[in-house]
Amino acid sequence: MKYIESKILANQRITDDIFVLKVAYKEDDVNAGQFFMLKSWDSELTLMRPISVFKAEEDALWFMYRTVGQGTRKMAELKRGGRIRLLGPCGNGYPCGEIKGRVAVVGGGVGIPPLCHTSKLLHEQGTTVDAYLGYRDEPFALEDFEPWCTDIFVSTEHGEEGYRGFVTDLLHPEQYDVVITCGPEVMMRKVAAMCAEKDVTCYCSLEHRMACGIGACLGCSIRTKNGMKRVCKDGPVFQSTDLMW
Amino acid sequence: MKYIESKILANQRITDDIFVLKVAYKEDDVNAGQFFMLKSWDSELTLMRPISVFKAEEDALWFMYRTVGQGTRKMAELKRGGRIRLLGPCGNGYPCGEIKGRVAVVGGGVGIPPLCHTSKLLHEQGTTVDAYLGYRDEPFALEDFEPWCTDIFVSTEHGEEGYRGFVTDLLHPEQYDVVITCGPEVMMRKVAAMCAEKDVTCYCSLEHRMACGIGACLGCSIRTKNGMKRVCKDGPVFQSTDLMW
Amino acid sequence: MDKIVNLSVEVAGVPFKNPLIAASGTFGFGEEYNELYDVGCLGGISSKGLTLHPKDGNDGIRVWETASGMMNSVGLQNPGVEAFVESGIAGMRRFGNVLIANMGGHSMEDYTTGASLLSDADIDMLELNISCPNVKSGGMAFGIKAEVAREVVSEVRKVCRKPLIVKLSPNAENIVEMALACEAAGADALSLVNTFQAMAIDLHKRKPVFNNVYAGLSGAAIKPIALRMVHSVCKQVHIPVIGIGGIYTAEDVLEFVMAGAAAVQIGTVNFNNPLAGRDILDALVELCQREGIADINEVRGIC
Amino acid sequence: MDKIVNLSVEVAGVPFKNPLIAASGTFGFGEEYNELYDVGCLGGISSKGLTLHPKDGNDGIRVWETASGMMNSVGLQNPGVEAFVESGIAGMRRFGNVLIANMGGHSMEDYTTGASLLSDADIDMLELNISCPNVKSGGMAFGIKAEVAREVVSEVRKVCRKPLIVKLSPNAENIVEMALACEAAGADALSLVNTFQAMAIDLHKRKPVFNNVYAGLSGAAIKPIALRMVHSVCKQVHIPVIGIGGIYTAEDVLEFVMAGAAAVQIGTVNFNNPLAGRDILDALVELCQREGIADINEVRGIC
Ligand SMILES: Cc1cc2nc3c(=O)[nH]c(=O)nc-3n(C[C@H](O)[C@H](O)[C@H](O)COP(=O)(O)OP(=O)(O)OC[C@H]3O[C@@H](n4cnc5c(N)ncnc54)[C@H](O)[C@@H]3O)c2cc1C
Ligand SMILES: Cc1cc2nc3c(=O)[nH]c(=O)nc-3n(C[C@H](O)[C@H](O)[C@H](O)COP(=O)(O)OP(=O)(O)OC[C@H]3O[C@@H](n4cnc5c(N)ncnc54)[C@H](O)[C@@H]3O)c2cc1C
Ligand SMILES: Cc1cc2nc3c(=O)[nH]c(=O)nc-3n(C[C@H](O)[C@H](O)[C@H](O)COP(=O)(O)O)c2cc1C
Ligand SMILES: Cc1cc2nc3c(=O)[nH]c(=O)nc-3n(C[C@H](O)[C@H](O)[C@H](O)COP(=O)(O)O)c2cc1C
Ligand code: FES
Ligand code: FES
Repeated sequence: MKYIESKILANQRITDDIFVLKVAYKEDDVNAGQFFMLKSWDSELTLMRPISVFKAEEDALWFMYRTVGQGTRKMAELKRGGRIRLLGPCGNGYPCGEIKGRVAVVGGGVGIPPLCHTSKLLHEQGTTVDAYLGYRDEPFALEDFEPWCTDIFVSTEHGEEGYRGFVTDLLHPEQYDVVITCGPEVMMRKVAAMCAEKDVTCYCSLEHRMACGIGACLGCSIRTKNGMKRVCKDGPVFQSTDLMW
Repeated sequence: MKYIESKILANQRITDDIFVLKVAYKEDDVNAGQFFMLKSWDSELTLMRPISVFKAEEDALWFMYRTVGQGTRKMAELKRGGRIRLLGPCGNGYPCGEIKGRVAVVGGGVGIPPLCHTSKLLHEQGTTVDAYLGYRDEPFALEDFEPWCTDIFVSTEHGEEGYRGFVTDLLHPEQYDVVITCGPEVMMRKVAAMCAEKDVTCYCSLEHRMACGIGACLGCSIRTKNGMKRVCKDGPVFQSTDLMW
Repeated sequence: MDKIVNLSVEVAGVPFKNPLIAASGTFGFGEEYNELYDVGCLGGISSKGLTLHPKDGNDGIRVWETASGMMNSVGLQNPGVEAFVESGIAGMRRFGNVLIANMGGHSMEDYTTGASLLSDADIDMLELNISCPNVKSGGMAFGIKAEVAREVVSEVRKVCRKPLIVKLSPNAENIVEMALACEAAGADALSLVNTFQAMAIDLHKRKPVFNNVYAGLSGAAIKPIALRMVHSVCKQVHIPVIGIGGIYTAEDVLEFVMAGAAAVQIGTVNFNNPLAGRDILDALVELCQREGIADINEVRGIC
Repeated sequence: MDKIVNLSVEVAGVPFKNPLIAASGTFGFGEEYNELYDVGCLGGISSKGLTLHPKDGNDGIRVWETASGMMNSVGLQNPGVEAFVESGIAGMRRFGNVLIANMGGHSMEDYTTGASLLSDADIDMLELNISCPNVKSGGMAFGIKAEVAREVVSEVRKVCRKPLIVKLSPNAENIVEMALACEAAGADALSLVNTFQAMAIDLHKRKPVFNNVYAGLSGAAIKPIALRMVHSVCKQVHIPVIGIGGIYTAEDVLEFVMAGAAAVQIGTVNFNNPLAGRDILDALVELCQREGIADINEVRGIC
């Protein structure tokens, strides 16, 4: 884990409120599901913002984020050539090495981007990956999943594209050995319940407000069946059966 | 007086820490010695910053500022095409209309820029103006004074250009009907004392920390021989004989 | 079509067309800001803090910027109650909104004489500042200990024939006890908070920035503490509370109302945005529409 | 050549190589930040707040950003004194700087038993937190009224065989009285301030952000108030004071020292810049050189 200042290679709006940020990065490997704490300000904002790795290349990292508040709006103003600070890679990530057989990745909203990097790593280790991607309206990042996924199922809330409704309607966990999910809590709970019913291993990537991002402040602790866990350090990925939803 | 958002036409560094900012401005006339409250942030900084008018054209205003702290450093980052907010014109300014005969403008540091607009207005009403400009090291804005001044005397602290020492050494108040001064307090006191000795009318433009800039908060009040006065509204220009230095 | 939102509120029997009041000391007597927009659009204006006798205020630096806030040590510079009655009120009246006279004092006599004079004048409400931390003697003391405050409020109550707002200091030993004491002593409403006693040092000069060493902190920085104080006071008293402290946005206004405030005052934000009063008001209407609030009184105290 | 600057200070007989201490609760037991830089460069580290028995802390949202600050409601999640003694201390020891065990409590017995256990352990100083505002019962109460604090400090003093720092809450009714009471009760040093009790509301959910409604405010926002409190306490007590509250820069450090602080703690800034400890230290050396300060002890209390 390092704290570095890095150069912005690109920062583009891809839908109404979704942006893709590409930064120079020559450090060690990034695991599936890991994230970075980002900041593009000095102390105007107090805290850094956790954003998952969307894609990792040899010399660059990609993030995909939705502008929801002050921090992400400031990030949206960044220009190519500018600088940003990164702390990471943070968190445990998905245990790709242990995952065998067929995998479904199930994402919703800005839970989708981290599943792209995950799909790639799984694909590279020879795992078959299907993607189930649920969007509010306009899909994004679909082409980024294509190289790594066998099938891609898309849903939008009002049927703008793909299935109209929730992406969980399309999922049949029994077709998979492992299901990996990231997105709104209600979605992940639903996925976890479906997996539990069919006795399929399910990993969830949680979101929680964070201060330090590295396990020092206990600002992101949650209660699990194995005691209190820090989402930033012990997570963000947890096996669904450990969670106490 | 208005509070408006305006377009930045230019923002250039002219010496190590002096910048010139040009903004679009189509409002009423600006008096000599008036200033604007500027801000190029939302609420990251609480207060707007008072900056004097350096030059006023039909469609544009010019400011010249030194980067000394957070606010001016943020201003220095502004780019052509960006936006800035302006409140003004603020303050009383020099009573040019009442000024007759020969005038000396005596400026030091960033007290120099407002004297440029003042010299122009005086020149345009037919007054003869000499400029006495004291710099720390590198002179700036000299060419801007040239059209309006008969003689320009320059000093730098270490003799990099012009006279070596203080600009007050060059001034002979008795040669003028009115002396107008703006700059560091020690300089203005010296000028005022020299004028008092020779019974020459002297106007000083004061600096004081400001909050509202329009006379409402009494954050900039000073004690004068005529009672408490607000630098932002009753000043910034005061006749030296009113001051209680 | 945009739904109509009712923003009108009542404080101690006085109707306000909306809950936004310009805070004392940040808005003069309204005149200067009225050059920028019609300040009559605000629910009310609390005058620059008056004292019985005219005051010059403090020497030296009076305002200083801090992280998301500012400090001030104006020291109650004002023309005195009499001059205000004679020549200040008329100007404020013409705005057509609620006219609140804010008054501080150095002694019990100052307070009672001033309140009595103002009671005869054409003001709508009296806001008693028992909290200004800038005046070396007096001032501060009244707002720290509940027993002392109870005494001054009781005395003022006797002579005051206008709705009486008591403005509390966050430096009070116990803000809830203070509020209860003022309520018991006859306050018709409370306003809180005034500025927090704070300090700034000029590193290079190696000395305090302010001649008085300490000065009052205001602005967004203090909002979370102010909100807590307003919330805890609202849970205990039965008179209306005017929320003050770092209110910069329509969201802030609504949060204070949800915490229980009957109305709010905006101070420091006027310096950040001289059109703040008007802008926050416009934003408040939109915010209520977005949040499905037809009447701001609906959400008062729901937190 | 750059002049050598002496930054070493002493607090209650304990030598610190520099006045920078990581603040309790923001730095864990040092381990995580040590992955980013050698935290042994700091003068000392104050451990995550311990309690006699392990604690899970609070449910719900625990951290929330505010203007130039943040609020927290961690609720003293910690492994308990015993686990700390058995497996926490060794890790902290290896950094080679001053090891401060921070301890809170819910009852007199918790405090005395904990202090006694820690006195037998390999720690350099005990920091008694009588101020954590996050635990519903106890916690808060000890830090508000001077008489209550005097009692708990006296009892702890009897069993504590390490230099005893008492950490004060800014929510104390009277910070100077509180400081004097703790000094009289036997504290070897004071540290202040802890977080300010504050509130945040989630407008859309129409309810408080934190399950406990109130939470603690820290960060740059509170610095001016913290500086005032440190200054006023330093003027009155004769024991060393560790300044805390919104210290983000070397300039801030020097201001607190000028206000009288023997050392300082940095908390929230670690989240803004995970290398803050190292960066502020480097900047402090440069700042002292620029300001012509050969020994930081020269400027202590000059304001
Ligand atoms: C491990 C992890 C990975 C994430 N990955 C992504 C991603 O790849 N793309 C993306 O768009 N978003 C992601 N998020 C959510 C993202 O961190 C928040 O949207 C962002 O912090 C909001 O900041 P803001 O300043 O714009 O919003 P504000 O609401 O102004 O933020 C205020 C505070 O709340 C925190 N916050 C707000 N929303 C959230 C949230 N949902 N989760 C955690 N903290 C929050 C912020 O960090 C900040 O401290 C991730 C969150 C976590 C915990
Ligand atoms: C009427 C008037 C006209 C001015 N005209 C010019 C000009 O034309 N060019 C120029 O370079 N400077 C001018 N100044 C000074 C300029 O306002 C300050 O340098 C600037 O506000 C510093 O802001 P900062 O954020 O960079 O510094 P900081 O030190 O970070 O400022 C912190 C606070 O101090 C205030 N402040 C700091 N220095 C001064 C100062 N010398 N006078 C008043 N307030 C100060 C700021 O407004 C702010 O509130 C003028 C000042 C006044 C009062
Ligand atoms: C420059 C200034 C002057 C003030 N003068 C007074 C005053 O005269 N009387 C008073 O009761 N409060 C005074 N206050 C306090 C404000 O009315 C308000 O209570 C405080 O600033 C907190 O609100 P804010 O954070 O919105 O500014 C003053 C505040 C400032 C910033
Ligand atoms: C997340 C967090 C957890 C904290 N936990 C503790 C604690 O366990 N014990 C304690 O004495 N203070 C605790 N504090 C208070 C800090 O040590 C410090 O006193 C306070 O944050 C003010 O300093 P700052 O503004 O530099 O953060 C905590 C603060 C934060 C932000
Ligand atoms: S954010 Fe600090 S421990 Fe997770
Ligand atoms: S700055 Fe407010 S009165 Fe001058």
